[in-house]
Amino acid sequence: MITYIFLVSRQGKLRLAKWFTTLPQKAKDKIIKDVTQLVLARRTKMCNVLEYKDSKIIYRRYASLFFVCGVGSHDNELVTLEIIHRYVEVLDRYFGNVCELDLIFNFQKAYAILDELIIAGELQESSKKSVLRVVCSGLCPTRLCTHIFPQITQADSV
Amino acid sequence: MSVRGPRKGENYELSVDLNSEYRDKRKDAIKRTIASMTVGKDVSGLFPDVLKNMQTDDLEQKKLVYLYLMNYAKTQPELVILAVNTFVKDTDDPNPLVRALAIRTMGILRAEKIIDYLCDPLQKCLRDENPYVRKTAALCVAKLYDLKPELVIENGFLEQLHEMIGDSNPMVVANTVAALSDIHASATTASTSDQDPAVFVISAGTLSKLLVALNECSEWGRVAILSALARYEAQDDKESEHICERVVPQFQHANGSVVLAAVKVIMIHMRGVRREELVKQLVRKMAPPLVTLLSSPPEVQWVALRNVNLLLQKRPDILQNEMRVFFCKYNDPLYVKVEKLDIMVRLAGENNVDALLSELKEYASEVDVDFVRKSIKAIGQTAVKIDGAAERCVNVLLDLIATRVSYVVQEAVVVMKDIFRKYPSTYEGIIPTLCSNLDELDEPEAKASLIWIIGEYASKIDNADELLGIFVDTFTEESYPVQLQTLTAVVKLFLKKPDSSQGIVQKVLNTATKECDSPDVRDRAYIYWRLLSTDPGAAKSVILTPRPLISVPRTTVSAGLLEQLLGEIGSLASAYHKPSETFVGRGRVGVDKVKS
Amino acid sequence: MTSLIAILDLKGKPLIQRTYRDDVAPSYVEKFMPYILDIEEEGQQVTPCFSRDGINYVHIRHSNLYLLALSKRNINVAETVIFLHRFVSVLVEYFKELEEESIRDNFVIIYELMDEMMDFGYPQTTESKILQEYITQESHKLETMQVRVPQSVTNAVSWRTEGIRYRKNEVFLDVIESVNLLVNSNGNVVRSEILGAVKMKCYLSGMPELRLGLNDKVMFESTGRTARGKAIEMEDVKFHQCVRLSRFENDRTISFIPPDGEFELMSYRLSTPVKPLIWVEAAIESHKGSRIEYIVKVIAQFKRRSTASNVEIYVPVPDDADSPKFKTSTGGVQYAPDKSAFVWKIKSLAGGKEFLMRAAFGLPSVRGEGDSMERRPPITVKYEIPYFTVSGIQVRYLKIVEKSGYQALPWVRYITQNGDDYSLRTALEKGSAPIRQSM
Amino acid sequence: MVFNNLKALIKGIRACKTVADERALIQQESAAIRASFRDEDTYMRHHNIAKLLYIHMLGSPAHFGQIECLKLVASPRFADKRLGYLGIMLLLDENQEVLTLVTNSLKNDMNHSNMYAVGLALCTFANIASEEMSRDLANEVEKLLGSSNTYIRKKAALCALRVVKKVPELADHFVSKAKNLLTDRNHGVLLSSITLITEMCYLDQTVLNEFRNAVPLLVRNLKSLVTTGYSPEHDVSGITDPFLQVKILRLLRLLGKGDEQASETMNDILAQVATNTDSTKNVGNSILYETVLTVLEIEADSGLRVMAINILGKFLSNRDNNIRYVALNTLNKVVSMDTNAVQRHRNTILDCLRDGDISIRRRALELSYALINEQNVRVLIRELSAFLEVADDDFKLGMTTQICLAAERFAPNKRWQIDTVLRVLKLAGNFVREEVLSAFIRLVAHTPELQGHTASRLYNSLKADISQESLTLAAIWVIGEFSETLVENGLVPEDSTTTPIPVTDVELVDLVLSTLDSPYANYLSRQYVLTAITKMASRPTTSAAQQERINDVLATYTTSPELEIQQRAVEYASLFNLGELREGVLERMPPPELKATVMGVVS
Repeated sequence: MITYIFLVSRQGKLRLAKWFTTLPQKAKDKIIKDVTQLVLARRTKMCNVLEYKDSKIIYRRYASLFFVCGVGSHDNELVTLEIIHRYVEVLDRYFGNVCELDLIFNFQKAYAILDELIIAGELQESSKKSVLRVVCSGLCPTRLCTHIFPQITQADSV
Repeated sequence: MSVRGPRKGENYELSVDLNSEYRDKRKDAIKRTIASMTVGKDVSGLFPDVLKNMQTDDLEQKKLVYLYLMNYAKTQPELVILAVNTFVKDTDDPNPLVRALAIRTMGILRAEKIIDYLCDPLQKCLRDENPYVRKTAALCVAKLYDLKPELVIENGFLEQLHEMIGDSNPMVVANTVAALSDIHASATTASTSDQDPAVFVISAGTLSKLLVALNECSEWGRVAILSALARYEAQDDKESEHICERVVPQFQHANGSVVLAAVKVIMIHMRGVRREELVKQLVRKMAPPLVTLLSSPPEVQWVALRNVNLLLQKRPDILQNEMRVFFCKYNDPLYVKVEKLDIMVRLAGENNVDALLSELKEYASEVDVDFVRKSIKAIGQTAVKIDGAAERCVNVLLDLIATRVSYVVQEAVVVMKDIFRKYPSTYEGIIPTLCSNLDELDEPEAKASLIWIIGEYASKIDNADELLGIFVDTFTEESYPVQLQTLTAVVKLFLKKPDSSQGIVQKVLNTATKECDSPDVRDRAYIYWRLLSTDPGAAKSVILTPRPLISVPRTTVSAGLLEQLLGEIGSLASAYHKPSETFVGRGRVGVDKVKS
Repeated sequence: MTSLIAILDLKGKPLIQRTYRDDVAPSYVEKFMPYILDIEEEGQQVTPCFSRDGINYVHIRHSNLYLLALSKRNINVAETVIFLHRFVSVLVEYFKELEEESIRDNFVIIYELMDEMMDFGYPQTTESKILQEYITQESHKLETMQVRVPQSVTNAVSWRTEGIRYRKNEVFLDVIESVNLLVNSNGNVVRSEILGAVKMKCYLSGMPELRLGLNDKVMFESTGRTARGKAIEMEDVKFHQCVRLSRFENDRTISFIPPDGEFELMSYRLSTPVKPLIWVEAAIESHKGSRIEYIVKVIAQFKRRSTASNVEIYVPVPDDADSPKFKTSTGGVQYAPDKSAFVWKIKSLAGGKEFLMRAAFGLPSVRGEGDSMERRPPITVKYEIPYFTVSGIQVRYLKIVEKSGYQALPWVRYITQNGDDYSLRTALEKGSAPIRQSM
Repeated sequence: MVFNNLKALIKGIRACKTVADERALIQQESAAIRASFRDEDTYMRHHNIAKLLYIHMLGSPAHFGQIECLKLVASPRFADKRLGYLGIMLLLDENQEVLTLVTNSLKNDMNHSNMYAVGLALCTFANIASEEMSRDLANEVEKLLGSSNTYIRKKAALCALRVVKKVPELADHFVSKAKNLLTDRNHGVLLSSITLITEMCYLDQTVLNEFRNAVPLLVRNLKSLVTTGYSPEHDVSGITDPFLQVKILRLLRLLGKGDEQASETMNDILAQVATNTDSTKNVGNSILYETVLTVLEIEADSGLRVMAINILGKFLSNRDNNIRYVALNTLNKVVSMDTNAVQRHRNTILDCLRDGDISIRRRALELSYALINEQNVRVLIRELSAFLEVADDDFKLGMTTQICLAAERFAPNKRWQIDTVLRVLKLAGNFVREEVLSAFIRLVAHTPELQGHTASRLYNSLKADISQESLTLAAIWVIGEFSETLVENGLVPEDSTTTPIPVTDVELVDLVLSTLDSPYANYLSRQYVLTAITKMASRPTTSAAQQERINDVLATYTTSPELEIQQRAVEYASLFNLGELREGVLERMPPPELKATVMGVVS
């Protein structure tokens, strides 16, 4: 399973952090600090896997941001890269050519989107369309203003 | 959000601009090139384009091109040669700034090709009418030596440097001394024999020139000269005294490295001073500037504290009455606080121990775990050091144990074991309190300490066999220090109460010899076993023999090393408290390097 | 013998670096941060210098930057560390603030300075006034403006250029004493010291010879003269490099050719016990999970004819305190969450007076992680008392001789202020000293 | 300055020029937020929590917002509820007491009429539920597992996963429902329920056995994914739902392991996936990789197995570093079943030891340990020792351990084994485990014919270098134990043709004592030295003068504050008074019991 996922800028600034495992804040801070240091020092041609303590770090850079995932030592590194990419695709579709600033100013939305993709460290939905549909009806700002609750839309399709 | 590679042709654009017909555009392009270089991009490919801009009367542009050359000369040795002409020409420029810049830069290009062209201009610059050029040229000789020592020898540059010690300008003298010392050090490292290569031997004549220049030159020059003075071997005690007297005023210098360099010279040459009166005076004068160093930025303070620590190991009297200045400030960085603790204990005496204890108690209630532990350790050392204060220390420790904070309790137990070894039968009353914390202990040192206490006072602890039994049961899972103490404690218990502990002693000896991995623990167990089985009476006389009281050692390094480090005050070695062989080179040290 | 100097950001990324000797590869700079993380991980202190793999890493911190020097040899680390600090002060004088941004904006001039301040690993000129004479921020072209080496770079008098002219020749002397003090929670003064400094602003023509006379006890004793009034015993006197040290060593004469403009002529230290000029005590009552209350008293323990100005008393409060309520008859109180304290400011506090204030804060019901041991920072105080020196130091004369024979007037000011560590520890909760209620 | 909303705050923070300014601004804003909380203004609460969560991400404490998040969750506005749950997930975890107050809100919202509200509650539960909460809400989760709404079903499945992880015995609640979900047509539901089933199978053997009969169903599911053509909803670069494929493959692995029949059932589909999946892109490779892992673990037929190993071979020569990494990682598992298949790639693997990427290096190293056998032990250990000299410090502890373990297992002879360990001690003596050192001493004690040789080599090595801790300890112990042999026979030369070089008791004592004064001396080495010199003093080859010298050294340590040092010094010094008895007590130690070296954790 994915134990945590965080987004960090090239300057080492944290943009989002989600933990699927229970750790004291100090331990979380340390992991983010250490892993950021390791990831930022990697050169472009190196592989996207890093070993840190007893876990594996899968990361990928998109423009100025690094998407970093901590996974167990028996997890599939390659499919984790696809999960990261899937998240980026949804963000991109939602924000329309997403950039770092979008994620800074709308970090709650970035969390909400992540919550529709991954729960308890596991992927819950493989359809981009389903995620986007939920995210748009649940997050649409105009609806926030006009309705107390978004309209119930039956998300079943397949 | 897609992965975008670096813009293609960035270097190409630069290359176009570097060749622009407009001078401003070219200069701007050089700046951009340097900016790229600064952020770590590879712009070595622009070498020929940048080089074209070297011939200019814009000094800033010239500096930028030189800067570029310094960075990439090594990767483009073939092209560097194209720059030689301009360099040589620049060493003839009417402006001394340009002459110095050229000779300074040439010296660090480190390209074989250019070195041969360096000697002539260097020759000239060493004799330049302008001292700024001369002082730059002096260091350039050391640079050349680093590259190709034989060229320095062949061209007689060494002799020339020796002459320049008598230069009328103190800055030139200082750089000359620095250059000679640098060459001397390189030659010493390179030489295969143990003999001093005698590159920079300081004669009595040189000495007096140095002493004159010392008072006139800049702060950094003083450091260089003082370092050279430290190497001088005085002829007799008169000369030692003379040097000390001439150097002592440097204590008043505002630059801390001048002060420490002066301290070094004094510590070395004081060895030759026979007048007790003068020695006392020197030591007395040393204290105030050392204390003042504690008002420096924390990093400087730390270096000073490390050196003060060494000085106190040799001469505890230097700062006798100054303990309070070492009290920790709330905002001191931890590395400073830790050093101060050690020094405070060194300075502790009957007269100031109350103030010290009250401070240590305060520190022991702070947040940082490491500092708290070290403070408790310091309380223990104070107790061992000052008999009259032991009881007050023990009371403070009892207060701390009552907090029941795990690491505080454990450290206090460790410390109590030392107090018992200094005052064997004084504090037995608190043993039950200590034993009641047995379950809380999870650190090897704390466990080992409590086990030792139980073994030592076995005859007074009714359930000693029960308590020790816990550790015998888990023997193989414990760390070696705990195993060792368990072993000894059980044997002691057996010698004191043979009837009730036959079984437990057999068990521990069996486990230690059969199941224990460590050869050291096994050896210990066999020694006990053999003793007990051949002659129990002898065993008693060996194992229960009265131990001398422990004492806190005055030095933390061997006597020989201490002398060596005192001769290197201000250096990395004296900051680390380790001989330079341990951190210079590959860190492999042969036994012949050990100073005892 | 520094091989390389680099400036790094807090993440360990090099912003600019300069190699002075070839024996250490620049790539070692990138190892600095990982090593620091390793050391922290091992639970050890990161000291200003450490050695790894045959390379010595010497560093200082300046706000959110690291300044790092690397070497392979057993260098004079005192010199290196002080040089790094000097490098910082030069950069600060050039750019006002030394931050990542100012480094990126000024890399050309920083390279120039690095080239001029150190050669082959040996410190050279580090006086920013001198450097500013020939390394300027405007670009210069040789043909239009001849930049020359200021003679002072290599002169015996390296701190002053010849040919300075002023229409009015004046000297201003400021004698500033800073008091450092540590008071224990039981109200005892644990440590105190006075750090004095004589600062000068010199606007004098030519190459003047100056001589400064103080009521220095040692000098009076050595010359056999008796002082009119009190003489003081300075413990450690430090001088600007312009002062002739051997002369001072011989007969305690302070003689010098001053640099032009502003500089610190000398500093001294006295560790004679000082009565706290401004005394503060606080009674603290804390109800965990709901509120915390303070009663603070300040007493001006100096003569009635003096007045302290800009008194600021910083009383620490828990990081997560909220809804401050203050009550005081004098001055103003503010909550300063960025310092985890409240500040009681009194514009002017006359000698002999005393005042009380009360403060109350709410505390959240939920406690933060790792709050089991509470930090107890001390109360700190800032103040200035003009026309007064604690030590009693006095300028007896300042003689100015220049060959052109002009007359110059010296002006003298005295001031006493808090040092950078004027702190009073607070007691553990209940044990704090009771305060007489008078509000 | 107080900022009205999140956007203003973020702008304010971004405008800060220095870290210090930023910190001050954040602390002031935090204080303002704390004060504002006291006002109980529901409208401001939303803004305050949003700001606080941002501040929290920047590393500042936010515990005082926990209760406020609970209040938001209770709000009738959906936006408040959503932010409240986000706050709860970010600020709370299962170890905090405040969490118990959340249970009721979760229960209410799980029964909410709005599916998004239910979704929020489920998401929160699945991410942070504690053991207690899992027990309290297991029934709700079970109920929702049967919801008609796929959005709720898939989330409920992952809530069930959380419950099972926290309280394994509650798995019974979900087994039958989960089985039904396997026929669900929604990919999200399938994905989540397979995850749940995998976890339950992993936790409980009986559940696993029960799910073996689901293999055909899973195979069908996988087959339909592989064979359906382009399906836009689930397509990733031409492959249909790789995420689900990987999940199914993983569950199949668990079910096929140790079960011939189940393995037989999945044989064909695995072969089909292995042959037909496009290996030009990462997506395809992620599936191939998972397939290989499954094939290697189940009772696959040999043809399939060869196919899997061939895929790994291709992976190893791939230019993509990720694929190479994965190959090195997986080949480690193959070594034990088919050494030759891996040995074929030996040179490629050894080349990877010098790769610029530490991840690749680390995997290659692990793999090269596994490659060592009787035939190649000399060559490989030579390679590894050469690498040990240049390796990062991080690697050294693992390397010294593995080299010595391999030497113990595969040594052609004792002499080679001793020399190998000696070389390790010299090259990286500061990175050696206690167990390795003990094993070496054990080896020496049981090899009487080489004790002279070993002692001589250690004597010379220590003389040349006292900086390597384990070398020092080994040398001190061996010289202490065998000083007689050295003095009587001299130093055994490296090559057997030359004559031994004489060595005196003085030289031995000199060497051992010099380690006491060395800057590398520590508590442990001092312990070793005291015992060693005491042993030496009792041997007939040590002169009276040297015995006296040793006695003096012992005396100086009798006041040592180091506990064990003082104890030893005092005991050993008094042994000197015992005459002949002393010699008996200190005679050669019996060799330790022979056993294989066992390591705690090997890394």
